[in-house]
Amino acid sequence: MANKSVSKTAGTNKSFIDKMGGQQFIVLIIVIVMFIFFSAMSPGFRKYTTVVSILDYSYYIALMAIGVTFPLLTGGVDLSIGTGLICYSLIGGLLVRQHGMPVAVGMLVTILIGIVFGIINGCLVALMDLPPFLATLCTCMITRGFGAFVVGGYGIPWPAAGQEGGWFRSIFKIQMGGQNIPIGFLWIILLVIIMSFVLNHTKMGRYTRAIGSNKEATRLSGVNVKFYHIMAYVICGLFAGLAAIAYSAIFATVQPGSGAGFEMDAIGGAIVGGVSMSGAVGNVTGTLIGVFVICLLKTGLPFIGLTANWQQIITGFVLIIAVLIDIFKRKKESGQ
Amino acid sequence: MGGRKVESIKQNPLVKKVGFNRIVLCIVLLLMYGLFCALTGGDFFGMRRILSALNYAYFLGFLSLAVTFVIATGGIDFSIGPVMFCCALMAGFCFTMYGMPMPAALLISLVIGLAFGIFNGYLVAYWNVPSFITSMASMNIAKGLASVFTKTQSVSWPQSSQEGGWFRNLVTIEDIPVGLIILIVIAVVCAILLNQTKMGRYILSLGSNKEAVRLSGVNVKKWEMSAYVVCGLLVGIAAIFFVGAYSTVQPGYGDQYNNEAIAGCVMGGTSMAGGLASISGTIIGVFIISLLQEGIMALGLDKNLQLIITGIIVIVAVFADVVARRRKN
Amino acid sequence: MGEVILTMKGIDKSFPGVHALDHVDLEVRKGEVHALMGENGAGKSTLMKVLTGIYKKDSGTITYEGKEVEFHNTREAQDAGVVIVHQELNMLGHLTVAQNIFIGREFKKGIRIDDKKMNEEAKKLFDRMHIDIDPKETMSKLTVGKQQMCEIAKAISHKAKVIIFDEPSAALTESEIEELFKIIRDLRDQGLGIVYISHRMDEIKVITDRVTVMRDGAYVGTLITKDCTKDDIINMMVGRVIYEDPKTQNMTPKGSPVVLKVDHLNAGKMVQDVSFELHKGEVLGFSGLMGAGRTETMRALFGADPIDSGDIYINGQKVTIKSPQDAVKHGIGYLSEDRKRYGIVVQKSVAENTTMADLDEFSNGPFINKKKEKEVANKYVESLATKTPSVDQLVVNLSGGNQQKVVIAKWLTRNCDILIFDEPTRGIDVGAKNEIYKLMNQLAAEGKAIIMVSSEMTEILRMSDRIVVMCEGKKTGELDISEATQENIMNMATREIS
Amino acid sequence: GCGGGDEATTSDNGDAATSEEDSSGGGDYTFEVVVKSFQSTYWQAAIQGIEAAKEELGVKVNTTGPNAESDIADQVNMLNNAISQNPDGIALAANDQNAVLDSLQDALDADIPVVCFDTGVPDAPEGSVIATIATDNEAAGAVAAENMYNVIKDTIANATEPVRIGEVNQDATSANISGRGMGFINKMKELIEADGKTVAVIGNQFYVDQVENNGDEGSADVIIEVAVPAQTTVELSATEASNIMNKDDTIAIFGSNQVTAEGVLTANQNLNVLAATPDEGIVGVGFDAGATLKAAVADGTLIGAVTQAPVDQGNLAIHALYDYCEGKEVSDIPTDSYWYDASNMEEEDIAPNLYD
Ligand SMILES: Nc1ncnc2c1ncn2[C@@H]1O[C@H](COP(=O)(O)OP(=O)(O)OP(=O)(O)O)[C@@H](O)[C@H]1O
Ligand SMILES: Nc1ncnc2c1ncn2[C@@H]1O[C@H](COP(=O)(O)OP(=O)(O)OP(=O)(O)O)[C@@H](O)[C@H]1O
Ligand SMILES: [Mg+2]
Ligand SMILES: [Mg+2]
Repeated sequence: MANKSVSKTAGTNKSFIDKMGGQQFIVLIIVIVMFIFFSAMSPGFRKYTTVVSILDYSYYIALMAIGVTFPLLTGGVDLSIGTGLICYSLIGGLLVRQHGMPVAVGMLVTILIGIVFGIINGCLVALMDLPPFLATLCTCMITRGFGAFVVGGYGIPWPAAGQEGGWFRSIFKIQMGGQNIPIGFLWIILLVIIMSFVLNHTKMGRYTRAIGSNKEATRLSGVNVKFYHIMAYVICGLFAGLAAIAYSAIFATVQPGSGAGFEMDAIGGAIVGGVSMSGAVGNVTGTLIGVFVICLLKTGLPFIGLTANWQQIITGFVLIIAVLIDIFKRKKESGQ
Repeated sequence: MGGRKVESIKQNPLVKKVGFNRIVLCIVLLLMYGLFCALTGGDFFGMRRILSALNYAYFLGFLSLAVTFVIATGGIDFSIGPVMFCCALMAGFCFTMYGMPMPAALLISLVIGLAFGIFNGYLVAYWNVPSFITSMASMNIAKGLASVFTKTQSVSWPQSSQEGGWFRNLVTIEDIPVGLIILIVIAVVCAILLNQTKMGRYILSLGSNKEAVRLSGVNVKKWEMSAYVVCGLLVGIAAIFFVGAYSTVQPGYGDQYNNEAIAGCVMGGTSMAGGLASISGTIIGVFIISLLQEGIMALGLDKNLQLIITGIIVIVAVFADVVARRRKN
Repeated sequence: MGEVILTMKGIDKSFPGVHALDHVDLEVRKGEVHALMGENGAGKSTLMKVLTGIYKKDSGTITYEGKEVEFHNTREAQDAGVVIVHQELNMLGHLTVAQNIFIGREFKKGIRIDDKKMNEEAKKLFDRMHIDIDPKETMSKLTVGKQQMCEIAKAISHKAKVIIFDEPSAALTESEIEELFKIIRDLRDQGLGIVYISHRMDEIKVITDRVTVMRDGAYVGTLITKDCTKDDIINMMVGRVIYEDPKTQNMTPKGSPVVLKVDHLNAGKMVQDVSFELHKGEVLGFSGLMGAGRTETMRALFGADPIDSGDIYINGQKVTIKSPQDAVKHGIGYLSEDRKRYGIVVQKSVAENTTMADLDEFSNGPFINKKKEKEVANKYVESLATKTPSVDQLVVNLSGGNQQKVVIAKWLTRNCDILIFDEPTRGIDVGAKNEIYKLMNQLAAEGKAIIMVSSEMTEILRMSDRIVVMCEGKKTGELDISEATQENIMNMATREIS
Repeated sequence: GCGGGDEATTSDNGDAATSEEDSSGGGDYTFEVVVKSFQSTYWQAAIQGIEAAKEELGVKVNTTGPNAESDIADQVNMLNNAISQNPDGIALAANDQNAVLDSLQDALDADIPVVCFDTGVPDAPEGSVIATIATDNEAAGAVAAENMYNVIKDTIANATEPVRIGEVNQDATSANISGRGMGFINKMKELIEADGKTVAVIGNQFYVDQVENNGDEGSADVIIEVAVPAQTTVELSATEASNIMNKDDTIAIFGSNQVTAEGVLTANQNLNVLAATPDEGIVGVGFDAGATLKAAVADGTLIGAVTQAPVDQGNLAIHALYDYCEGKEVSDIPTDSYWYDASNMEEEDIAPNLYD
């Protein structure tokens, strides 16, 4: 995919900042419209608890999406985050459940394995020159198999709230006066701010974009392209590890063999939020907004009385429409 | 003009024709078979195992062929698995619930596949929606549509002895692998389509540089869409062979086959960047995957190992290709 | 000229099927501008890529500042003071100008990149070069010429001792070239060694001190520029003298019919109210500065970009052209200026590219007649003297000039009546240029109508029967060749700007 | 016997071949077990039972299963593979009743006896399945309904506005789940109607269509809402549960297997609505066990749950195969399901079936 982006020489007469800001804005409006629509349609949706539910289920997707923004910006992709998430969580959970390790150690291991697979992906792509789609498709299969293999195929429940070690669930949600406070959302916002900074004001971010814009030119400029290319995947792996913890904290049991398809939600969110599949264009704030479109569809549609199956159909169409709006907008712009 | 010394690359004509990569894959395939025979103490030897492995190879083969066309244009299709299930579910439901005759059901499967192909192709080619998004959308739509249509029921196609069960003869008659013959015939048709016809030439060329082909006065939209249409039709065929071998499909699934189908295709030398595709490679790749799946099971090993090993083999195969190309340059 | 700073001796390099460099020598001194000349595919770029560590040499030695060196990547070369401005633009379209210039060596404030300081430094650099570019502008929004200037600014900003310019002028306007020469002289006076690659003979005489000529990957010789003539150099490059004078009179047969009439064409802001006529057997030159909108006009005419208003008549018939397909159907062929992006399909063979526009002619029903395809491809490889091991070679492996020939072959195969050549000889050496000129003349004589867009004045004067001049999207003049001079064309080309 | 076979699950094929020859002499049998998957701990418990039987009888057992219960094709492959090992018998928990029919015919042709456990295969070729050892799922669902009704009976009787009872079923395809789901619905409907109220069942079409004399949603006193997630995943089950539990008129909810019951608990982590009585919140009932569920029952979050007897089932399946090989008569065995709550979890006949 990356080679499609090379040599975007003169001729594109619009600023990419405009374009990106533009799409973010459109998507933000879509989120708001959807929210108003669902609220109008369903009394259940208007409740505080619903908002908390949507947030709850959005954490792991949001974390994956923030991470995968980096490979996307290099013009690559990481398809292994979904099955990876389950794999990391299974292994971390296994240590806690079967080997009696403290939850903190389990969490650390979860993140570390995420980073290890990030390094593997990065090496496959940057050192061995495999197409990112393909390399991560393979690690997708490998993590899916590996996680299930290590735990012997059994589902792993992380400690429940109230149990020994259950404290980690309150990283994402604390109770105060009988109400749940979704503090996980604050973490997400914090991470988005940090990653925005990394992307826009550090070498790491600069080179990530540069690689997506023109890898060869970046290399010829004397940048250690391999290192930074690997790092994009490492960040993605790190965030997949964090997502694994969010997932374990929100849901009771982690089932091996699941997780395929999570990456679609995350990547779809990023793209809807304005990240370009051909690299260099996009931002983590956009990604976050895009993720909310996906999550609203996933958690919002059931509230207006649609069965799960209609949800899927509608999700499909909304995805296309979100992208089409952007395409038509751009067409109109360039037509002038 | 000066007489530049132009050395042509010396290569065995056979190797050149078939491709080094594919020869290696064939050897891998044979070695794997030998290895499994040895490890299982000869139990693996014989038709029964091969037939069983072939069951898996049929539908996967058609899926892989299907996605080869899309990948050749530089696109990607993650909806093949779910669409295959959607075809099988809706067509099967027409047969079991609405009492349609079997030929009509088979036709419906193809038509649904085709419809998704047209849908994907139209969005990608005419409206410039990234193929990743289109396929993600049609994956959701296929799952949802099938669930709504069948009321989330799984659908079982008739057994050989039941009415309409004759369609299983497409897969095997007694111990004759009819499906293999059909797969090979269709693969040959695909190969001709890709290498000998205008359509194939344009598909591969636009996969490599779409703008240049457009400026040559070619209707690139039509040809790009045609790749997705062929893909859809092949997915419809895959659905028939899936139920021919495994009878039952369940709504809401199918994505588990995407990766294996794409893996088979890429293992055989089709480039994810587009412009480069090999049908024979795809078929060999699919055989490797299905043999692996059968072999792992025969050894009594974990199914998960198959995923891991497939992943590693694809990485090695593609890396070998990368190295070979690097050495050339 | 000072002491020797860089010596390359017996450099050898092979690609599969091509012996690109055959024991080539090169010596660069401090304070000189050293021209590297040779036909397309002679190996100039390859030699420079070997020097800067992009390719690994097979054998030979490189001595730099008295020590034998081997750079493994551009970073090492840069750090040692050897910098290259590449033939193909190497820019990051999504980043700003300043970010491009300082990529890989950003100023930092803690872990933060100091974008402010980078912008200031870039501004200083541009001021020194007397060019007006906003460092905060996104790179892809600049014209090709300005992008090229940024590349040069980037090279200068390194503390370089040797700078290599690989065809820097190909994308620059006359005035920009003037600026460039000033900069180069400045650098030379500071004692830098400069390698200058170009196909433009005039420039060589103006700017360089010595010339090294290569032919077919081999070293031919080195000359002192002021002691030799243009012909000497060309002779060394191609082994024979070829030089032709400008056309002096319109060669179009009297009363030949109008095949193409463009009436008040508007397309976007770069094509405003353009009208012209094209006769059978005529070569119509389109002159103007870069960004004058010539390419846009041709793309609109060809259906590659949408037309806002205006009419197109072919052989007196009004036609609608909405896509390149329509244009090709009406017998128009378009040779784009950016062959990498719009001309060739790099992953396909020479033969496959040759028949791309006319595949129907080579098919029986849906099937392609590959034998016929190869025959025709071979015919054009011969008649255009394309350097390729065989017609099965992938186009990606050909040198720039030879790629251009493949694109020409594509349109010749299609046998179009109206041919648009947009910068047909950009980056093509004299020998090959001559072949292409001959071909164009021959085609015109056969009764084809040709539009030739070119930024090279000599080319316009030599080839055109009539000349249309454009400036800022508008047609500013039309001249018969008999009345055309460099001066009055430049006048029209800058009419609105000044 | 082959002694303490710790490694039974990985017994290699060389041994299998020899034991086959021995088997004519009696005693040393090899059995293949194909389970639905290993995803939920339910199967861990079943395998415990199998292991116990294996040690007790001194037979060899190979256990396999696909990655997920939805991988029907994989399971068919595994079953075919098991048949081609030519074991003395096969114990099967089929993911799909129809997909395995051809394979069962093959087993019959190869004279390999098959025992179905956990799930029956009603249309199996005559003679291929020698015994079915499974829970009566309709009855199990009914048990859940009865126990739930005891708690919510008064609320329903006193309600002026319609009230809602939720049911989350993992799918509409497997006989177990649909049996349980319908068992619950039918029993609940029967109980409510016996008390003179009207019932409407809404939601998933498959379940709604099976209800006889379904009431009208607009006028019914009690609405039973059936939700089925698009896929059998934890997060989608939780979403469906959340949706029902978020409605103001919901008084009770039933998750009909481990995954969906955990979905109910996940939703509750956020909503905090589960309670012991309808006055305080929503009454939750689960199915199966597992650490999470057990904890929830123990602390009263769920008023209780129904558990099957996976350990017994696994054990009995192997015993049935053994008996058959020894020439004894075998027949179908319906295994029990038990209602458990905080008060009886420690009891002797319940505790062993409450796997983690
Ligand atoms: N990566 C490569 N692989 C194979 N052949 C190559 C490669 N790069 C260059 N060549 C060949 O080496 C020869 C020298 O090419 P090079 O680009 O150095 O020519 P050049 O003198 O710069 O020509 P031009 O004036 O057209 O830029 C050509 O025949 C070209 O086809
Ligand atoms: N004012 C402008 N704003 C943005 N882009 C411009 C502007 N002027 C020119 N360009 C771009 O610069 C490139 C050169 O312009 P164009 O091709 O129209 O000029 P031309 O007369 O054909 O010159 P040449 O063929 O020598 O490049 C084009 O791709 C055009 O889109
Ligand atoms: Mg060159
Ligand atoms: Mg131009």
